[in-house]
Amino acid sequence: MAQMMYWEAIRRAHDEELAHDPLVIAMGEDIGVAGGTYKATQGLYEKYGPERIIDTPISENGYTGIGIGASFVGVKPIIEIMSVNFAWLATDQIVNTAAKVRYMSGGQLTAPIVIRSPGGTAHQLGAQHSARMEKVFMGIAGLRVVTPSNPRQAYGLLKSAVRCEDPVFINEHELMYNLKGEVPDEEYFHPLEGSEVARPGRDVTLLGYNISVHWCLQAAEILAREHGIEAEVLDLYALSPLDRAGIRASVARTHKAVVVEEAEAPVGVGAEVMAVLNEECFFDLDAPPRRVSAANVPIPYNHALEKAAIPNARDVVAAVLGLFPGRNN
Amino acid sequence: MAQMMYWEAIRRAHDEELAHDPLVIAMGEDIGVAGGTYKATQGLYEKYGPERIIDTPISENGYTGIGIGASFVGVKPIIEIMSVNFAWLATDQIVNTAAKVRYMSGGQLTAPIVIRSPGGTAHQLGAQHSARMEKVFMGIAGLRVVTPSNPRQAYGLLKSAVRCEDPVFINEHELMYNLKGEVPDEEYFHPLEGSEVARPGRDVTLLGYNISVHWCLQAAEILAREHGIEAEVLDLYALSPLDRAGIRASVARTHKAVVVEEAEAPVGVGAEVMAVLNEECFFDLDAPPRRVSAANVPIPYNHALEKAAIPNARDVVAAVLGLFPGRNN
Amino acid sequence: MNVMPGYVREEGMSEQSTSLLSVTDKKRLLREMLYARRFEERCYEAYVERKIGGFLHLYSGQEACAHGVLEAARPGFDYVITGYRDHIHAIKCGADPREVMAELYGKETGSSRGRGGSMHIFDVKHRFMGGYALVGGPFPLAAGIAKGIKMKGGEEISICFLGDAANNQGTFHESLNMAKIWNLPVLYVCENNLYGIGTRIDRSTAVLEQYKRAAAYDIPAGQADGQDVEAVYAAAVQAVEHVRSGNGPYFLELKTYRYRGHSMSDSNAYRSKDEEREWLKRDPIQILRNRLIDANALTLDEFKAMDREILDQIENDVVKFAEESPEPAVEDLEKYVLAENDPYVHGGRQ
Amino acid sequence: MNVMPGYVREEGMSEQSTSLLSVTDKKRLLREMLYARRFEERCYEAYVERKIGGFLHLYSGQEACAHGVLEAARPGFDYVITGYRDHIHAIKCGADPREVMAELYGKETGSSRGRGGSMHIFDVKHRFMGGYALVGGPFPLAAGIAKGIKMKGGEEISICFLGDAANNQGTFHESLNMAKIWNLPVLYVCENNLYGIGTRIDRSTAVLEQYKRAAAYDIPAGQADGQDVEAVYAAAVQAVEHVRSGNGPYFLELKTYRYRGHSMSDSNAYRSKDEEREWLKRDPIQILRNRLIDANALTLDEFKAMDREILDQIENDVVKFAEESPEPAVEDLEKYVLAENDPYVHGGRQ
Ligand SMILES: Cc1ncc(C[n+]2csc(CCOP(=O)(O)OP(=O)(O)O)c2C)c(N)n1
Ligand SMILES: Cc1ncc(C[n+]2csc(CCOP(=O)(O)OP(=O)(O)O)c2C)c(N)n1
Ligand SMILES: [Mg+2]
Ligand SMILES: [Mg+2]
Repeated sequence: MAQMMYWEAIRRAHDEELAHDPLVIAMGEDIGVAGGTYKATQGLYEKYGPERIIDTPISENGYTGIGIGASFVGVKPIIEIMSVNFAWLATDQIVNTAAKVRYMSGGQLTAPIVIRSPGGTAHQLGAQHSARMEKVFMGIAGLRVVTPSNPRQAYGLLKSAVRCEDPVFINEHELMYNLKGEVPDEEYFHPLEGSEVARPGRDVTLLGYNISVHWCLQAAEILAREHGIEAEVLDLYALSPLDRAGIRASVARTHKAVVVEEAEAPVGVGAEVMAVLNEECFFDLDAPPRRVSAANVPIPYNHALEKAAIPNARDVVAAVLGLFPGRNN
Repeated sequence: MAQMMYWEAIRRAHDEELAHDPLVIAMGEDIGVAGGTYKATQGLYEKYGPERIIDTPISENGYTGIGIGASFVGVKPIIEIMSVNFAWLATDQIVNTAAKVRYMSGGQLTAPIVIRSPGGTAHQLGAQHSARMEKVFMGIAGLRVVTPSNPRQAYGLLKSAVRCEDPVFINEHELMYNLKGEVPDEEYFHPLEGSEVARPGRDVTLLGYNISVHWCLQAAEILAREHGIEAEVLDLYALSPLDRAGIRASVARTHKAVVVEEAEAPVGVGAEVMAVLNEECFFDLDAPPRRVSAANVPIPYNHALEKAAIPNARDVVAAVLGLFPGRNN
Repeated sequence: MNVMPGYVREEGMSEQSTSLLSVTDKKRLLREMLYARRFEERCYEAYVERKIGGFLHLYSGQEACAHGVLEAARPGFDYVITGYRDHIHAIKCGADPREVMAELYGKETGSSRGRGGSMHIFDVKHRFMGGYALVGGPFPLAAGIAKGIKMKGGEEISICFLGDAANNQGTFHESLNMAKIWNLPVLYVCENNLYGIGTRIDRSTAVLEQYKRAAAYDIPAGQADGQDVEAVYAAAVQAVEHVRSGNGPYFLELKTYRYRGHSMSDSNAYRSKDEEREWLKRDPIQILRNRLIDANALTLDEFKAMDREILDQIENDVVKFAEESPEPAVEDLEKYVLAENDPYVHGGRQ
Repeated sequence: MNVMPGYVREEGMSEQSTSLLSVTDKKRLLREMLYARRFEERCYEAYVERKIGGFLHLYSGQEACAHGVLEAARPGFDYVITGYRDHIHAIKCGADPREVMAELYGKETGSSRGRGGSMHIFDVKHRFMGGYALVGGPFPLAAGIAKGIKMKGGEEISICFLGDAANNQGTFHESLNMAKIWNLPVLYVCENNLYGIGTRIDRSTAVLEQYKRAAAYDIPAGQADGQDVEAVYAAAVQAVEHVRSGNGPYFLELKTYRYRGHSMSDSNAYRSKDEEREWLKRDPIQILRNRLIDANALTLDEFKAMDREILDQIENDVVKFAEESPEPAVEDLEKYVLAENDPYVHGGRQ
């Protein structure tokens, strides 16, 4: 197994899928000649040419709609939206067309597009470049939403998303493109549904996704080392549909749950997971599940404020300790 | 107290606010000469003229942005988006500008706009005209979201929203414009925060908002009549910020909760309310809270399918009975 | 600003060509347009009888547009997409009128299996790629289909029909720009009926001649009398030829008028009876009928017989089919949300 | 398609007028532009030293645009709005450079109290209505401000500066159309620097001369050499006069070039050193300086002294202020999300 960076894994998935099917294309702002803001398409313009690696104008709703239209006739577009904050502009086509066309055509048409976009708070990018949208897309019937926490998932989820007949939104993260990890040498398709136990444990379940999986893992280390608490970390790489069975199975063992999200709390992933916990395993819980979320603010530029706005491993530890009143120290 | 229809109440609020402040304007598609799709601005074009009652082109992001820009210099725009499904097109300006400008300018600028839009499933309007967005706007820091369940609220919430310095999204409903109810004769400003007990009860709390308040009230009738269960109906007219204290107070008394929403469940109002219940009164609950939601589908055109997709009072009754195993009959 | 209630020939408008269509073709077109009119008017009745629900947008008055353009194209082969006023475009592409009517009735036999309704007719086997309810939504979709055609190397073109008011949506601007820079085989047809719901074009739009807006994207454009199917046809022949030959997008404006309200809930109060009367004088069916009669290619009796036959067919075949078809099963509510049994959902293992 | 690396006078471009500005004005403008250059280059250093975070977009090379246009307007009285490349527009409107620098340092004394950063400079007291990071976002905001001006009956105009690539966003189309039909006092200034990040204009845009796109909205437009502040000024005088006199919107294209990468993370690999060299020959500061020297209105020594004085001021006043200012208090994290104590939140009772 090779070590590779998150961006390299995404680039590899692009490359393999482009080579595999001449109807796979990539499109987005500065993905071609410039190689992509986060290098996800580096070198592919030279390899596959301008008809397949398409630099778009700054027209998010337009080019997303063009990708969707092309997908109606067999093209498999991988659409990059440079920052998820710009994806608001394309929600009309994503939500009103891609998510609904299969249903409203009675199954005749589908929009097998992939939309990749980094979301989340990076380094002081300010309010208009630091927000997240996974909770928005998760709430839309007809869309799949996945979000890789490591290079293996980044590679395998993109591969499966390209092949899948449904529109898939892939939520990446600015801060994770340089993350290193193992990726299988052989071709690998990651499931678009389910969850993964990133660390087994028996005392509490930490539910994370994308970057927050890492905070959960760090928190689990601290909890084990400093508090003797063995936390299980469940990686919810699929946000829609959510893995209700996986969540139930873990919490049925641990009886406690903390869900960790980078976004502000209202109607977020945390809220949905808490609702699922109530529906699936209320009587298994021996303490109220908690959510660790961002402050409910637009993200500030100042570095200290920015850090204060976003949760971290220590916040997760604190939330867990709140569930173990005896061990608060 | 006069009886008036929901649309008349909205129209009255427009009229009074337009008369009160020459910088109040209304804008939207067909709101002027044509009087508004749901008559919310009927007759106002004739009264206040084209500079203040503005028929816009079909340019949702553009005219919403124009309203926001005007609000920067003292104008108070009431922006109608004909159907909330079209509001996806304007989310860029609503989310990226209106919600964030106060924060990112360090408090120098604010966007005191009102956006009114009907959302929800009416009569067979199909997938692209039947969706809801309150859960989307609720998740955005910097926006207020309110949603009137009756003419009094429709009148008073719009009045307060116009005067308030924050951007306010008002979620109306196609099916409710002809609803009749009492509205105070004197001027009335409804609070933009809080909740109202629409029906007191001691056995279970039904949490609804907008149209689902009515399903809750019908369900409460049935429950009282047929099952001897006294349900309290809590009207969450303010969705953001949510009235955590009001929710806690009611459920602390009833120990049971069912939240009812017209939208599909994932990351919805129901999820958020369940999260709040877990955070505020987990140990008060003697049964898992439940959510009654739409099927997780784009809304079908066929009438029977459409009805099956959307919850109703009987679904609420069934959910409540699930919490009272003895009285299932 | 004065929007002419009657038709005025504008600079840039194509000359009508009488020689292009054979008499047989013209008679067939007359029948098709009459059929379209009768179909729409029957929908009106069914709506009043509450057999049809939702929003219903009728095409009466605009028949020459879809028919003239698609006559010049290859319906069933070329891809067609449009907005919510979509029944007739679908039928001209080859959709079975019975299935279209059944869709309006919300039946399982409908074009979209009763899930779509009037605004969402789809008939993908005839390459009618759908009616969409978001104004401006089809602009990029049509360009995308054209991108697909180009990649696959086919002879098809992509044709997008939308209204005048749709041109103020940002997607118009974005799509035309991309269609041009990527040289996509897409024909944009603007059916300029002077209104977007109740808002007259001069109150929403800075430049009234819609074909002029294409210049901002260096896209060649033309304009034709949308009430004269032969004029539309002549202009469309050039337009289609341009696009099919690989010259990139083309924009064709057709000046037309809808007789009925925007949708069934519209009172038409925003326009004058005079204006309506003026336009009725230029009825596309009458224009063609009279021309055929004047040329001794048709008698009034023949026309009336044609009409009776159409009415009969619509009533006893089309409507009957819709009435008698079954509703979708409520158990199927959750069908068609996502693909069924897609192996990649589970990592590619079948 | 061949985008000229050097500047070429285009049809429609305003003639440069030498008589409009006094020598005193020109010398002040030279100082302001030099100040702008030094300010931006000092930001560059501070970024490399990690004193400034986030995205940083510098204005070097484009100074004549903001200065020429705003010299013709009334900074501090007219409303100005722009994108993320906003420091210099803010300063020319009257913002204190110390506060702008403090903003970049994320300090409580910054223009936006450290909450905004480089892309979100605001100075509302000087009617600088902000820098926005969503490309195309300011188009409608500027029209909206103009709507407010019009309603209040003031003499102000609204000025929107954006780049060439922004013109492909749907908001451009929507906003210009509405600005025209509502006759709003808004001046759109397009700083055409030939690139949107790494994408050259001919790869994203069907019509290269941006001023021509205004015709689609019947908006009068002009074009000027964006490297020559006097040419910009002359064109802007006409543009501002048009707008301020109640004639509605105007569109002014300025041909310019940015010397640095799009932002600090950009390698500039997509363009040639030759092209960059060609443009450096037309440096706006050098052009004006040489013209003043040629006219014996300035000596090279005076210019050098001016430069030293500016460098000193930036270092010992501006940067010092930023360095020494306090950070925002972390307890204030949730300030400025919503209005404080708004009585209507509770139904109007204070
Ligand atoms: C995005 C969006 N905005 C608004 C509407 C409401 N609406 C439906 S049709 C229409 C007018 C469209 O006029 P035009 O494009 O001229 O087409 P016509 O109906 O005249 O054929 C409007 C405003 C919509 N369906 N979608
Ligand atoms: C809506 C949106 N899409 C994309 C981006 C990313 N982006 C930032 S600047 C830029 C290029 C803008 O170019 P131009 O308008 O010419 O201005 P310039 O930077 O050249 O001054 C892009 C694509 C963004 N910030 N917002
Ligand atoms: Mg129209
Ligand atoms: Mg540029």
